[in-house]
Amino acid sequence: MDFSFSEEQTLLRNTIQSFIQDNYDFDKRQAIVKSEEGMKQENWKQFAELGLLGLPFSEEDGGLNFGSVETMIVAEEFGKGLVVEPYIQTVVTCGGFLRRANASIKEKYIPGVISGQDIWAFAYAEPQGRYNLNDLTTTATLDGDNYIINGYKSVVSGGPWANKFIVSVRTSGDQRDSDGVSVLIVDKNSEGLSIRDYPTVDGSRASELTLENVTISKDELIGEEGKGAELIELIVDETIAAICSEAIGAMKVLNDATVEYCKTRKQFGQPIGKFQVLQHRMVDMFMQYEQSVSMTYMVNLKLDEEYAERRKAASGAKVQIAKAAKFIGQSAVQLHGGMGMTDELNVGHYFKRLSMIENSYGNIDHHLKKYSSAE
Amino acid sequence: MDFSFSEEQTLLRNTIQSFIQDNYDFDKRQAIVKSEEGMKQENWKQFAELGLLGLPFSEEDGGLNFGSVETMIVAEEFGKGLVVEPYIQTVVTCGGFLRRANASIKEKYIPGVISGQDIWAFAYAEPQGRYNLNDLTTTATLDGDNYIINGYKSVVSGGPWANKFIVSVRTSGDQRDSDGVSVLIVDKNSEGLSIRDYPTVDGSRASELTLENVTISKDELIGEEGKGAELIELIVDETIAAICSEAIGAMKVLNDATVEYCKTRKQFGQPIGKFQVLQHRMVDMFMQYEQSVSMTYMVNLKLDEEYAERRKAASGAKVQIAKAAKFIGQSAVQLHGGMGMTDELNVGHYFKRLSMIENSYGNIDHHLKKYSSAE
Amino acid sequence: MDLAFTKEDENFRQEVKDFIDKNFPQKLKDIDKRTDLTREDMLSWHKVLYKKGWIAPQWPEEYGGTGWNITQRYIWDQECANMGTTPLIPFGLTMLGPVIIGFGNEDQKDWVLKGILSGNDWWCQGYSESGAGSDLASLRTKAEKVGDHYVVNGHKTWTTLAQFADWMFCLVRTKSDGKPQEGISFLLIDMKAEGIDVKPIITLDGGHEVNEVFLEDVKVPAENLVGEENMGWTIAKFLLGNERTGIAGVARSKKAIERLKDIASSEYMDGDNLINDSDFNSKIADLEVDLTALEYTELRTLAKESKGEGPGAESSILKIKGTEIQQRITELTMEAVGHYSNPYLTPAFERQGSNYLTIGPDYSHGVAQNYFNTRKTSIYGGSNEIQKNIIAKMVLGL
Amino acid sequence: MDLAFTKEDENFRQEVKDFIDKNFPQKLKDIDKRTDLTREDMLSWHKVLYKKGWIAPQWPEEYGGTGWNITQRYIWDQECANMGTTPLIPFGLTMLGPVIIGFGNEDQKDWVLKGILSGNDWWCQGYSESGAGSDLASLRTKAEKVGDHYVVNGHKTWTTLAQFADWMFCLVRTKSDGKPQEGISFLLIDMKAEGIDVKPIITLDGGHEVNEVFLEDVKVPAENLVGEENMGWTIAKFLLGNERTGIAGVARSKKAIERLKDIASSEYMDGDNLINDSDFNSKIADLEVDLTALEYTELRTLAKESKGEGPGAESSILKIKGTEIQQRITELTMEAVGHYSNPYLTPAFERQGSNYLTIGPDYSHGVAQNYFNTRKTSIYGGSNEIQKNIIAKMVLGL
Repeated sequence: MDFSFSEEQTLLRNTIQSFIQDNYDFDKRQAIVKSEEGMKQENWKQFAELGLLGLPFSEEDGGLNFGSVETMIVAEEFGKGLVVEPYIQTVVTCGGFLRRANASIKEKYIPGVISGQDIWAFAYAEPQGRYNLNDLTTTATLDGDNYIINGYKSVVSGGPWANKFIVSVRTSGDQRDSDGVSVLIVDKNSEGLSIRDYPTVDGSRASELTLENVTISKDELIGEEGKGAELIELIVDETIAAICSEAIGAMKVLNDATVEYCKTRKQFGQPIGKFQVLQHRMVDMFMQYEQSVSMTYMVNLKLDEEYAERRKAASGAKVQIAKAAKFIGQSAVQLHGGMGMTDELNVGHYFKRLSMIENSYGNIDHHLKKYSSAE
Repeated sequence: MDFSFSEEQTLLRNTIQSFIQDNYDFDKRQAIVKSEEGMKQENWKQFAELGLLGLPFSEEDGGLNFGSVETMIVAEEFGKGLVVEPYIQTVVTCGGFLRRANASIKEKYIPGVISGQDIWAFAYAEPQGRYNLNDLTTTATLDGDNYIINGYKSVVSGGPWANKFIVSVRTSGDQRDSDGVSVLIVDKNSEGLSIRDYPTVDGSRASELTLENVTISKDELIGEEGKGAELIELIVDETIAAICSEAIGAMKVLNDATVEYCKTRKQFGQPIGKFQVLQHRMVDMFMQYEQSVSMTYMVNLKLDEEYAERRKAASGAKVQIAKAAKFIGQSAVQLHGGMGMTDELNVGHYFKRLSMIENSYGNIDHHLKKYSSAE
Repeated sequence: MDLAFTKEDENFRQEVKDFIDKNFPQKLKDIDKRTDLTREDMLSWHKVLYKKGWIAPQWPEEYGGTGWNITQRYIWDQECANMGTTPLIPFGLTMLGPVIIGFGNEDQKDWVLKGILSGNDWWCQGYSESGAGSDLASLRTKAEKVGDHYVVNGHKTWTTLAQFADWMFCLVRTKSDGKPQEGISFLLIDMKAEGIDVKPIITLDGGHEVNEVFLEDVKVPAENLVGEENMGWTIAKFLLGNERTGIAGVARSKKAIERLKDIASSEYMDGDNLINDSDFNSKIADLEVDLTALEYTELRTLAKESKGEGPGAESSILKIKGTEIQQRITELTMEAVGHYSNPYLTPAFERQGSNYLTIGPDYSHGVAQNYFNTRKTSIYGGSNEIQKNIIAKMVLGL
Repeated sequence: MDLAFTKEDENFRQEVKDFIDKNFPQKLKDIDKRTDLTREDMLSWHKVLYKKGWIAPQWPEEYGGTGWNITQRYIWDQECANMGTTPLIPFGLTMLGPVIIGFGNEDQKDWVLKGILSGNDWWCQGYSESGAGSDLASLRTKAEKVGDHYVVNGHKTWTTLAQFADWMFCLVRTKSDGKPQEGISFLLIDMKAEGIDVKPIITLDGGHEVNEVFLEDVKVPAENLVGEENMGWTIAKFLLGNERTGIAGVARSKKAIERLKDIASSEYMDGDNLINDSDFNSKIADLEVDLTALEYTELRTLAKESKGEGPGAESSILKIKGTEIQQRITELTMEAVGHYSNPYLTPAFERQGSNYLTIGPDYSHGVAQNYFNTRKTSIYGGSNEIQKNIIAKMVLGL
């Protein structure tokens, strides 16, 4: 067992920190969020230049062949800057699918990810499905060499920026069967695909996708037809690990800001940080953060374990992070008083991002149930 | 709406308070608990003399015809004194059955309750049944003019002191059907009834009852055969109301003792009650108490409402009281520090009683479920 | 002790229901709740109630109150919440009114109360300053007596709905030596006076509810002083006590839980409705129990009050529990709508040409914003930590 | 970063398992856990480990430690908990040992450490006084230097297992002017010395674990002073830091959760096993997640320590979270057994002629007492409130 970072990893962290410092202070971030596009293409180019977009891909595929610890470092530092560019969506989630696809798909698509040419989004959620990844009414039927897709996908994170989608569909079986789930690549310009974009409360963007007889070649299938459920669950767990990493970055900023604020803000003739009740609240925030860091390390180190162990790691981490996100977010606002309620201060924006992380890819109840059923 | 007590009710409260003051300070209470018998017959006689044992019975039956508010007052004050004599078991619970029985049972048994001659206990729980009142494997079958009872009843509160038992049995139906539940009176000396007595952690006594071909006359049936479930639920709700009343009495003592202790106990050069964290903890205890008082008033005033309203009142009150009992009990011990852990101080004994109240007649989860199913 | 409603109570309830049913402005029913209401919209229901004489149930009858007993007031609140009437603006009715009745002179009683009752005067509250959040006594906005005027200079913040206000009741410092509490006065300031500048503060949910108010050499006639000079602290505390009672919001929280249940009955989880999930259900039940307890705690407080006791520091309980419950409702509602808490759908977005109302189910719109916005309730009106300090000191004697 | 166990680690785990399996005293396996253990019972496993050289994994190798790395220590703790070995008495091994290694002279290192390792000397801790709970510095037990002796007078309380102890390490006041922290010394006192009187304190669960120790003119040789006179405060703080690390009890809490799950699998609710109830299950899962997080927090702390950093104030987290989890386990276990948490079944009760073991299921015996007893963990060893003060000051700089 070893909890230390290699020199290479520390270098990677420093690189991201410099990027944030130079390009992502709070004012710059807000300008990006409020811009027409909602992200900054220049940043995406810089990610490509820094090699970040190739992080998890094998050297054979043109990537750096880094593991989950490196992804954790990137996501954690992005979390500190509240970065909105869809790194996790494109590289971790969709990249996770692509690097496990067959040779021709890899060859066709991975270079575009690494170069920064393509942005990807994962369309999995459906209105009736909640957090059940297999609850799908979107169907694909094979017609000669093509799949014909019909259905509706909701709240596709990063959708407005994506030119490629990975879509989970049902190719057979009943609405919630794990058998019969398949994974397809759909181009943004496909006929029959209509997309409605909108901003999200945490400063990002998302889309609703309607698919009406969208026709794609059967070569765009990732994995085996009908056997996509396992793959999806694995990649969602990898995504959860990355989101948890992002969350601990955001929590760290909120905790530090709160302690700092309480040391300077005076009421009743002394810094409010001298009031014992607020001190203990900040200690509780600190403990929640430390426990979250522990679970985040753990899940990132256990992604390759056998199913039950990975399941418990991912669901356990998501539960801890969600609880901490709520507690730290709410407490930071409360301790900042009126200032914490304003749009002007960064605190509320970290709180909003953490609030969305709380429920993303399954809320506390969902993951407690998954945790206990994974024996 | 009116939340004030009548003069008569205030007089009743004063009477009980005098009794506690004279006969039930903590040392006297501990002497009773540690005595061979575990209760004091003399106190029981005094209850009879004060008319308390006849409180809820109609004047026709020789009682005072008082309502639930008077019972609440008695139970609350008994709670302040941690009274162990089985008043609720005999008068509220078993008395509740008796006063709803037919004329001949009333005539036969109520005078013995009012005079203090008989002590009663309600044997309803079974090892597999948990808090489901209808989950019964104890059976009674009619054989001519007699019921023959076979089964096992667990943790019968006040059992060692009782000479009469009211027993819930199954006369037909499946193990958890509400149809087929009946209520029978069983004398302590019945052949085939074996009783094993033991102390309980809160200073009371209880018994295990084994019934092997216990034969009683069918005249000992309360209500209609097979239709006992509704009656039992009603009387358990009345019992819950009384136990909640007892609990708010105990909570009041704990809260007052804690505030008092924190005002006098010094650490780091000042009374520990000056530490803001402990102040807010005591404020939380106070709020839990006030919320509990509110729910206790409410349930006692709603016992005669239609089913759904009574159900929500009783289950809601039990949930609030259980939460408050846990929080106040644990906090009182914590704030008393090492002293709170000792057998010598009264605090631990109130904590223990409140801990048992938490789960008696159903714990929080049980009553949350009952609450939401009562639409 | 008795919870029963009398025949008269039931008649009263019917009268209230009928009245609301017939008179609640149609336009308010139609207005999309997600759109910001105009000043006139906000006042339309007020004016109906004024005409009926039901605008100030909490005031003594002689000043325009209704003369209702606590049961009637309870019924009124219940039915208003049940029928979803728009909340009234509290600054005049709940806050300033009782202050003027208790501390104002005859002249003030005349014009101020009339203006509040009729809805002609919209009041806002000039309490908080950026250097003085929960620590009101450290305020620095200064009023200097010059002839028959006060000249006010300073800066107020978190001033709710100041953008609509005609008048502001304002705490100002009239003496700078001695204990900080001793040099405070209570002034009524015309918002149209020269030197007043109102700047919006946008809150984290994107809404414009609160403002900064800058005062530069604002001339305020001396007769606009309420009570004596330097007795403002007493008035301020009296006012805060009143503010807390209303804040419990029991009836509206009940309604919000009903809405939450409706949502949970529409949402799906693993093929069943969310409302049938035991974990979710237990959380709702737990919340309902807490709210019921608060309801009876409030009734007990009102009953005491109606006998001339209080509102003492016990009303701080109502503030703490009331806001905690409101916050938990918004939290659970956000949880209930799942993925559809994410979209940030605003009228501005619609103006860009997209019909946002068709994204996600109707009930999901604005739930996240509402959750974010409701975090304020444990901060404003004396933070919940301050309320606990008050209980510790005033009730527990610590 | 890496969580993998090496081949050597796995070999070590097997060795540990085999050793425990073969050498854990049969008598301890047979002893009914609900019976008070005798002094000899408590020491029997200690003596086996001493013989093997595995008694003090946390000590440096030169003083009798095992030289294990943190992974091996983790494996050792895990397997001891898995196989249900009796906990070792911590006063010598965990508390005093490191103090003597860090502050003792050569002579003390010799006799004290030997006595601890062999189990010949049973130590108890003379810290708390009735006037000084969490506020250690205010202690009043006095030691006066008279020739080559100290004469000690005073009163210690909450002294765990003093009834079995041969020796007590004791904080005494050797100077009464100046700051209270400055006049404290650390003495080793022979419990057989004249003037020592041990009186039991019965706790609310009915058990006898803690005691009062009265000291009247107790003569203590001057060579039993550890470190310098008046530097006891430094030593005391060092010791408390060590005490906190062990207190997390992760491996044993894991075992206790396994037991809780077994109970929930045996208990019934509405015809199904309690373990299948979603609400109950979620509570267990929640607890397991919290414990897993604590496990990794402890590992991170140990990893830091092994690099010579800490144990800093971070170890207070281990104490707070560890005890909270222990308390919640006992709470849920009591909840799981339902009605059968009520019986108060003790050996004394059995001696009265009733076979208490036949009342309720085996696993229900003592669960309520255990719940009551475990409340102590958030009070002793520096209350959890004090731990939070330490973190606020030392880590957050507040």
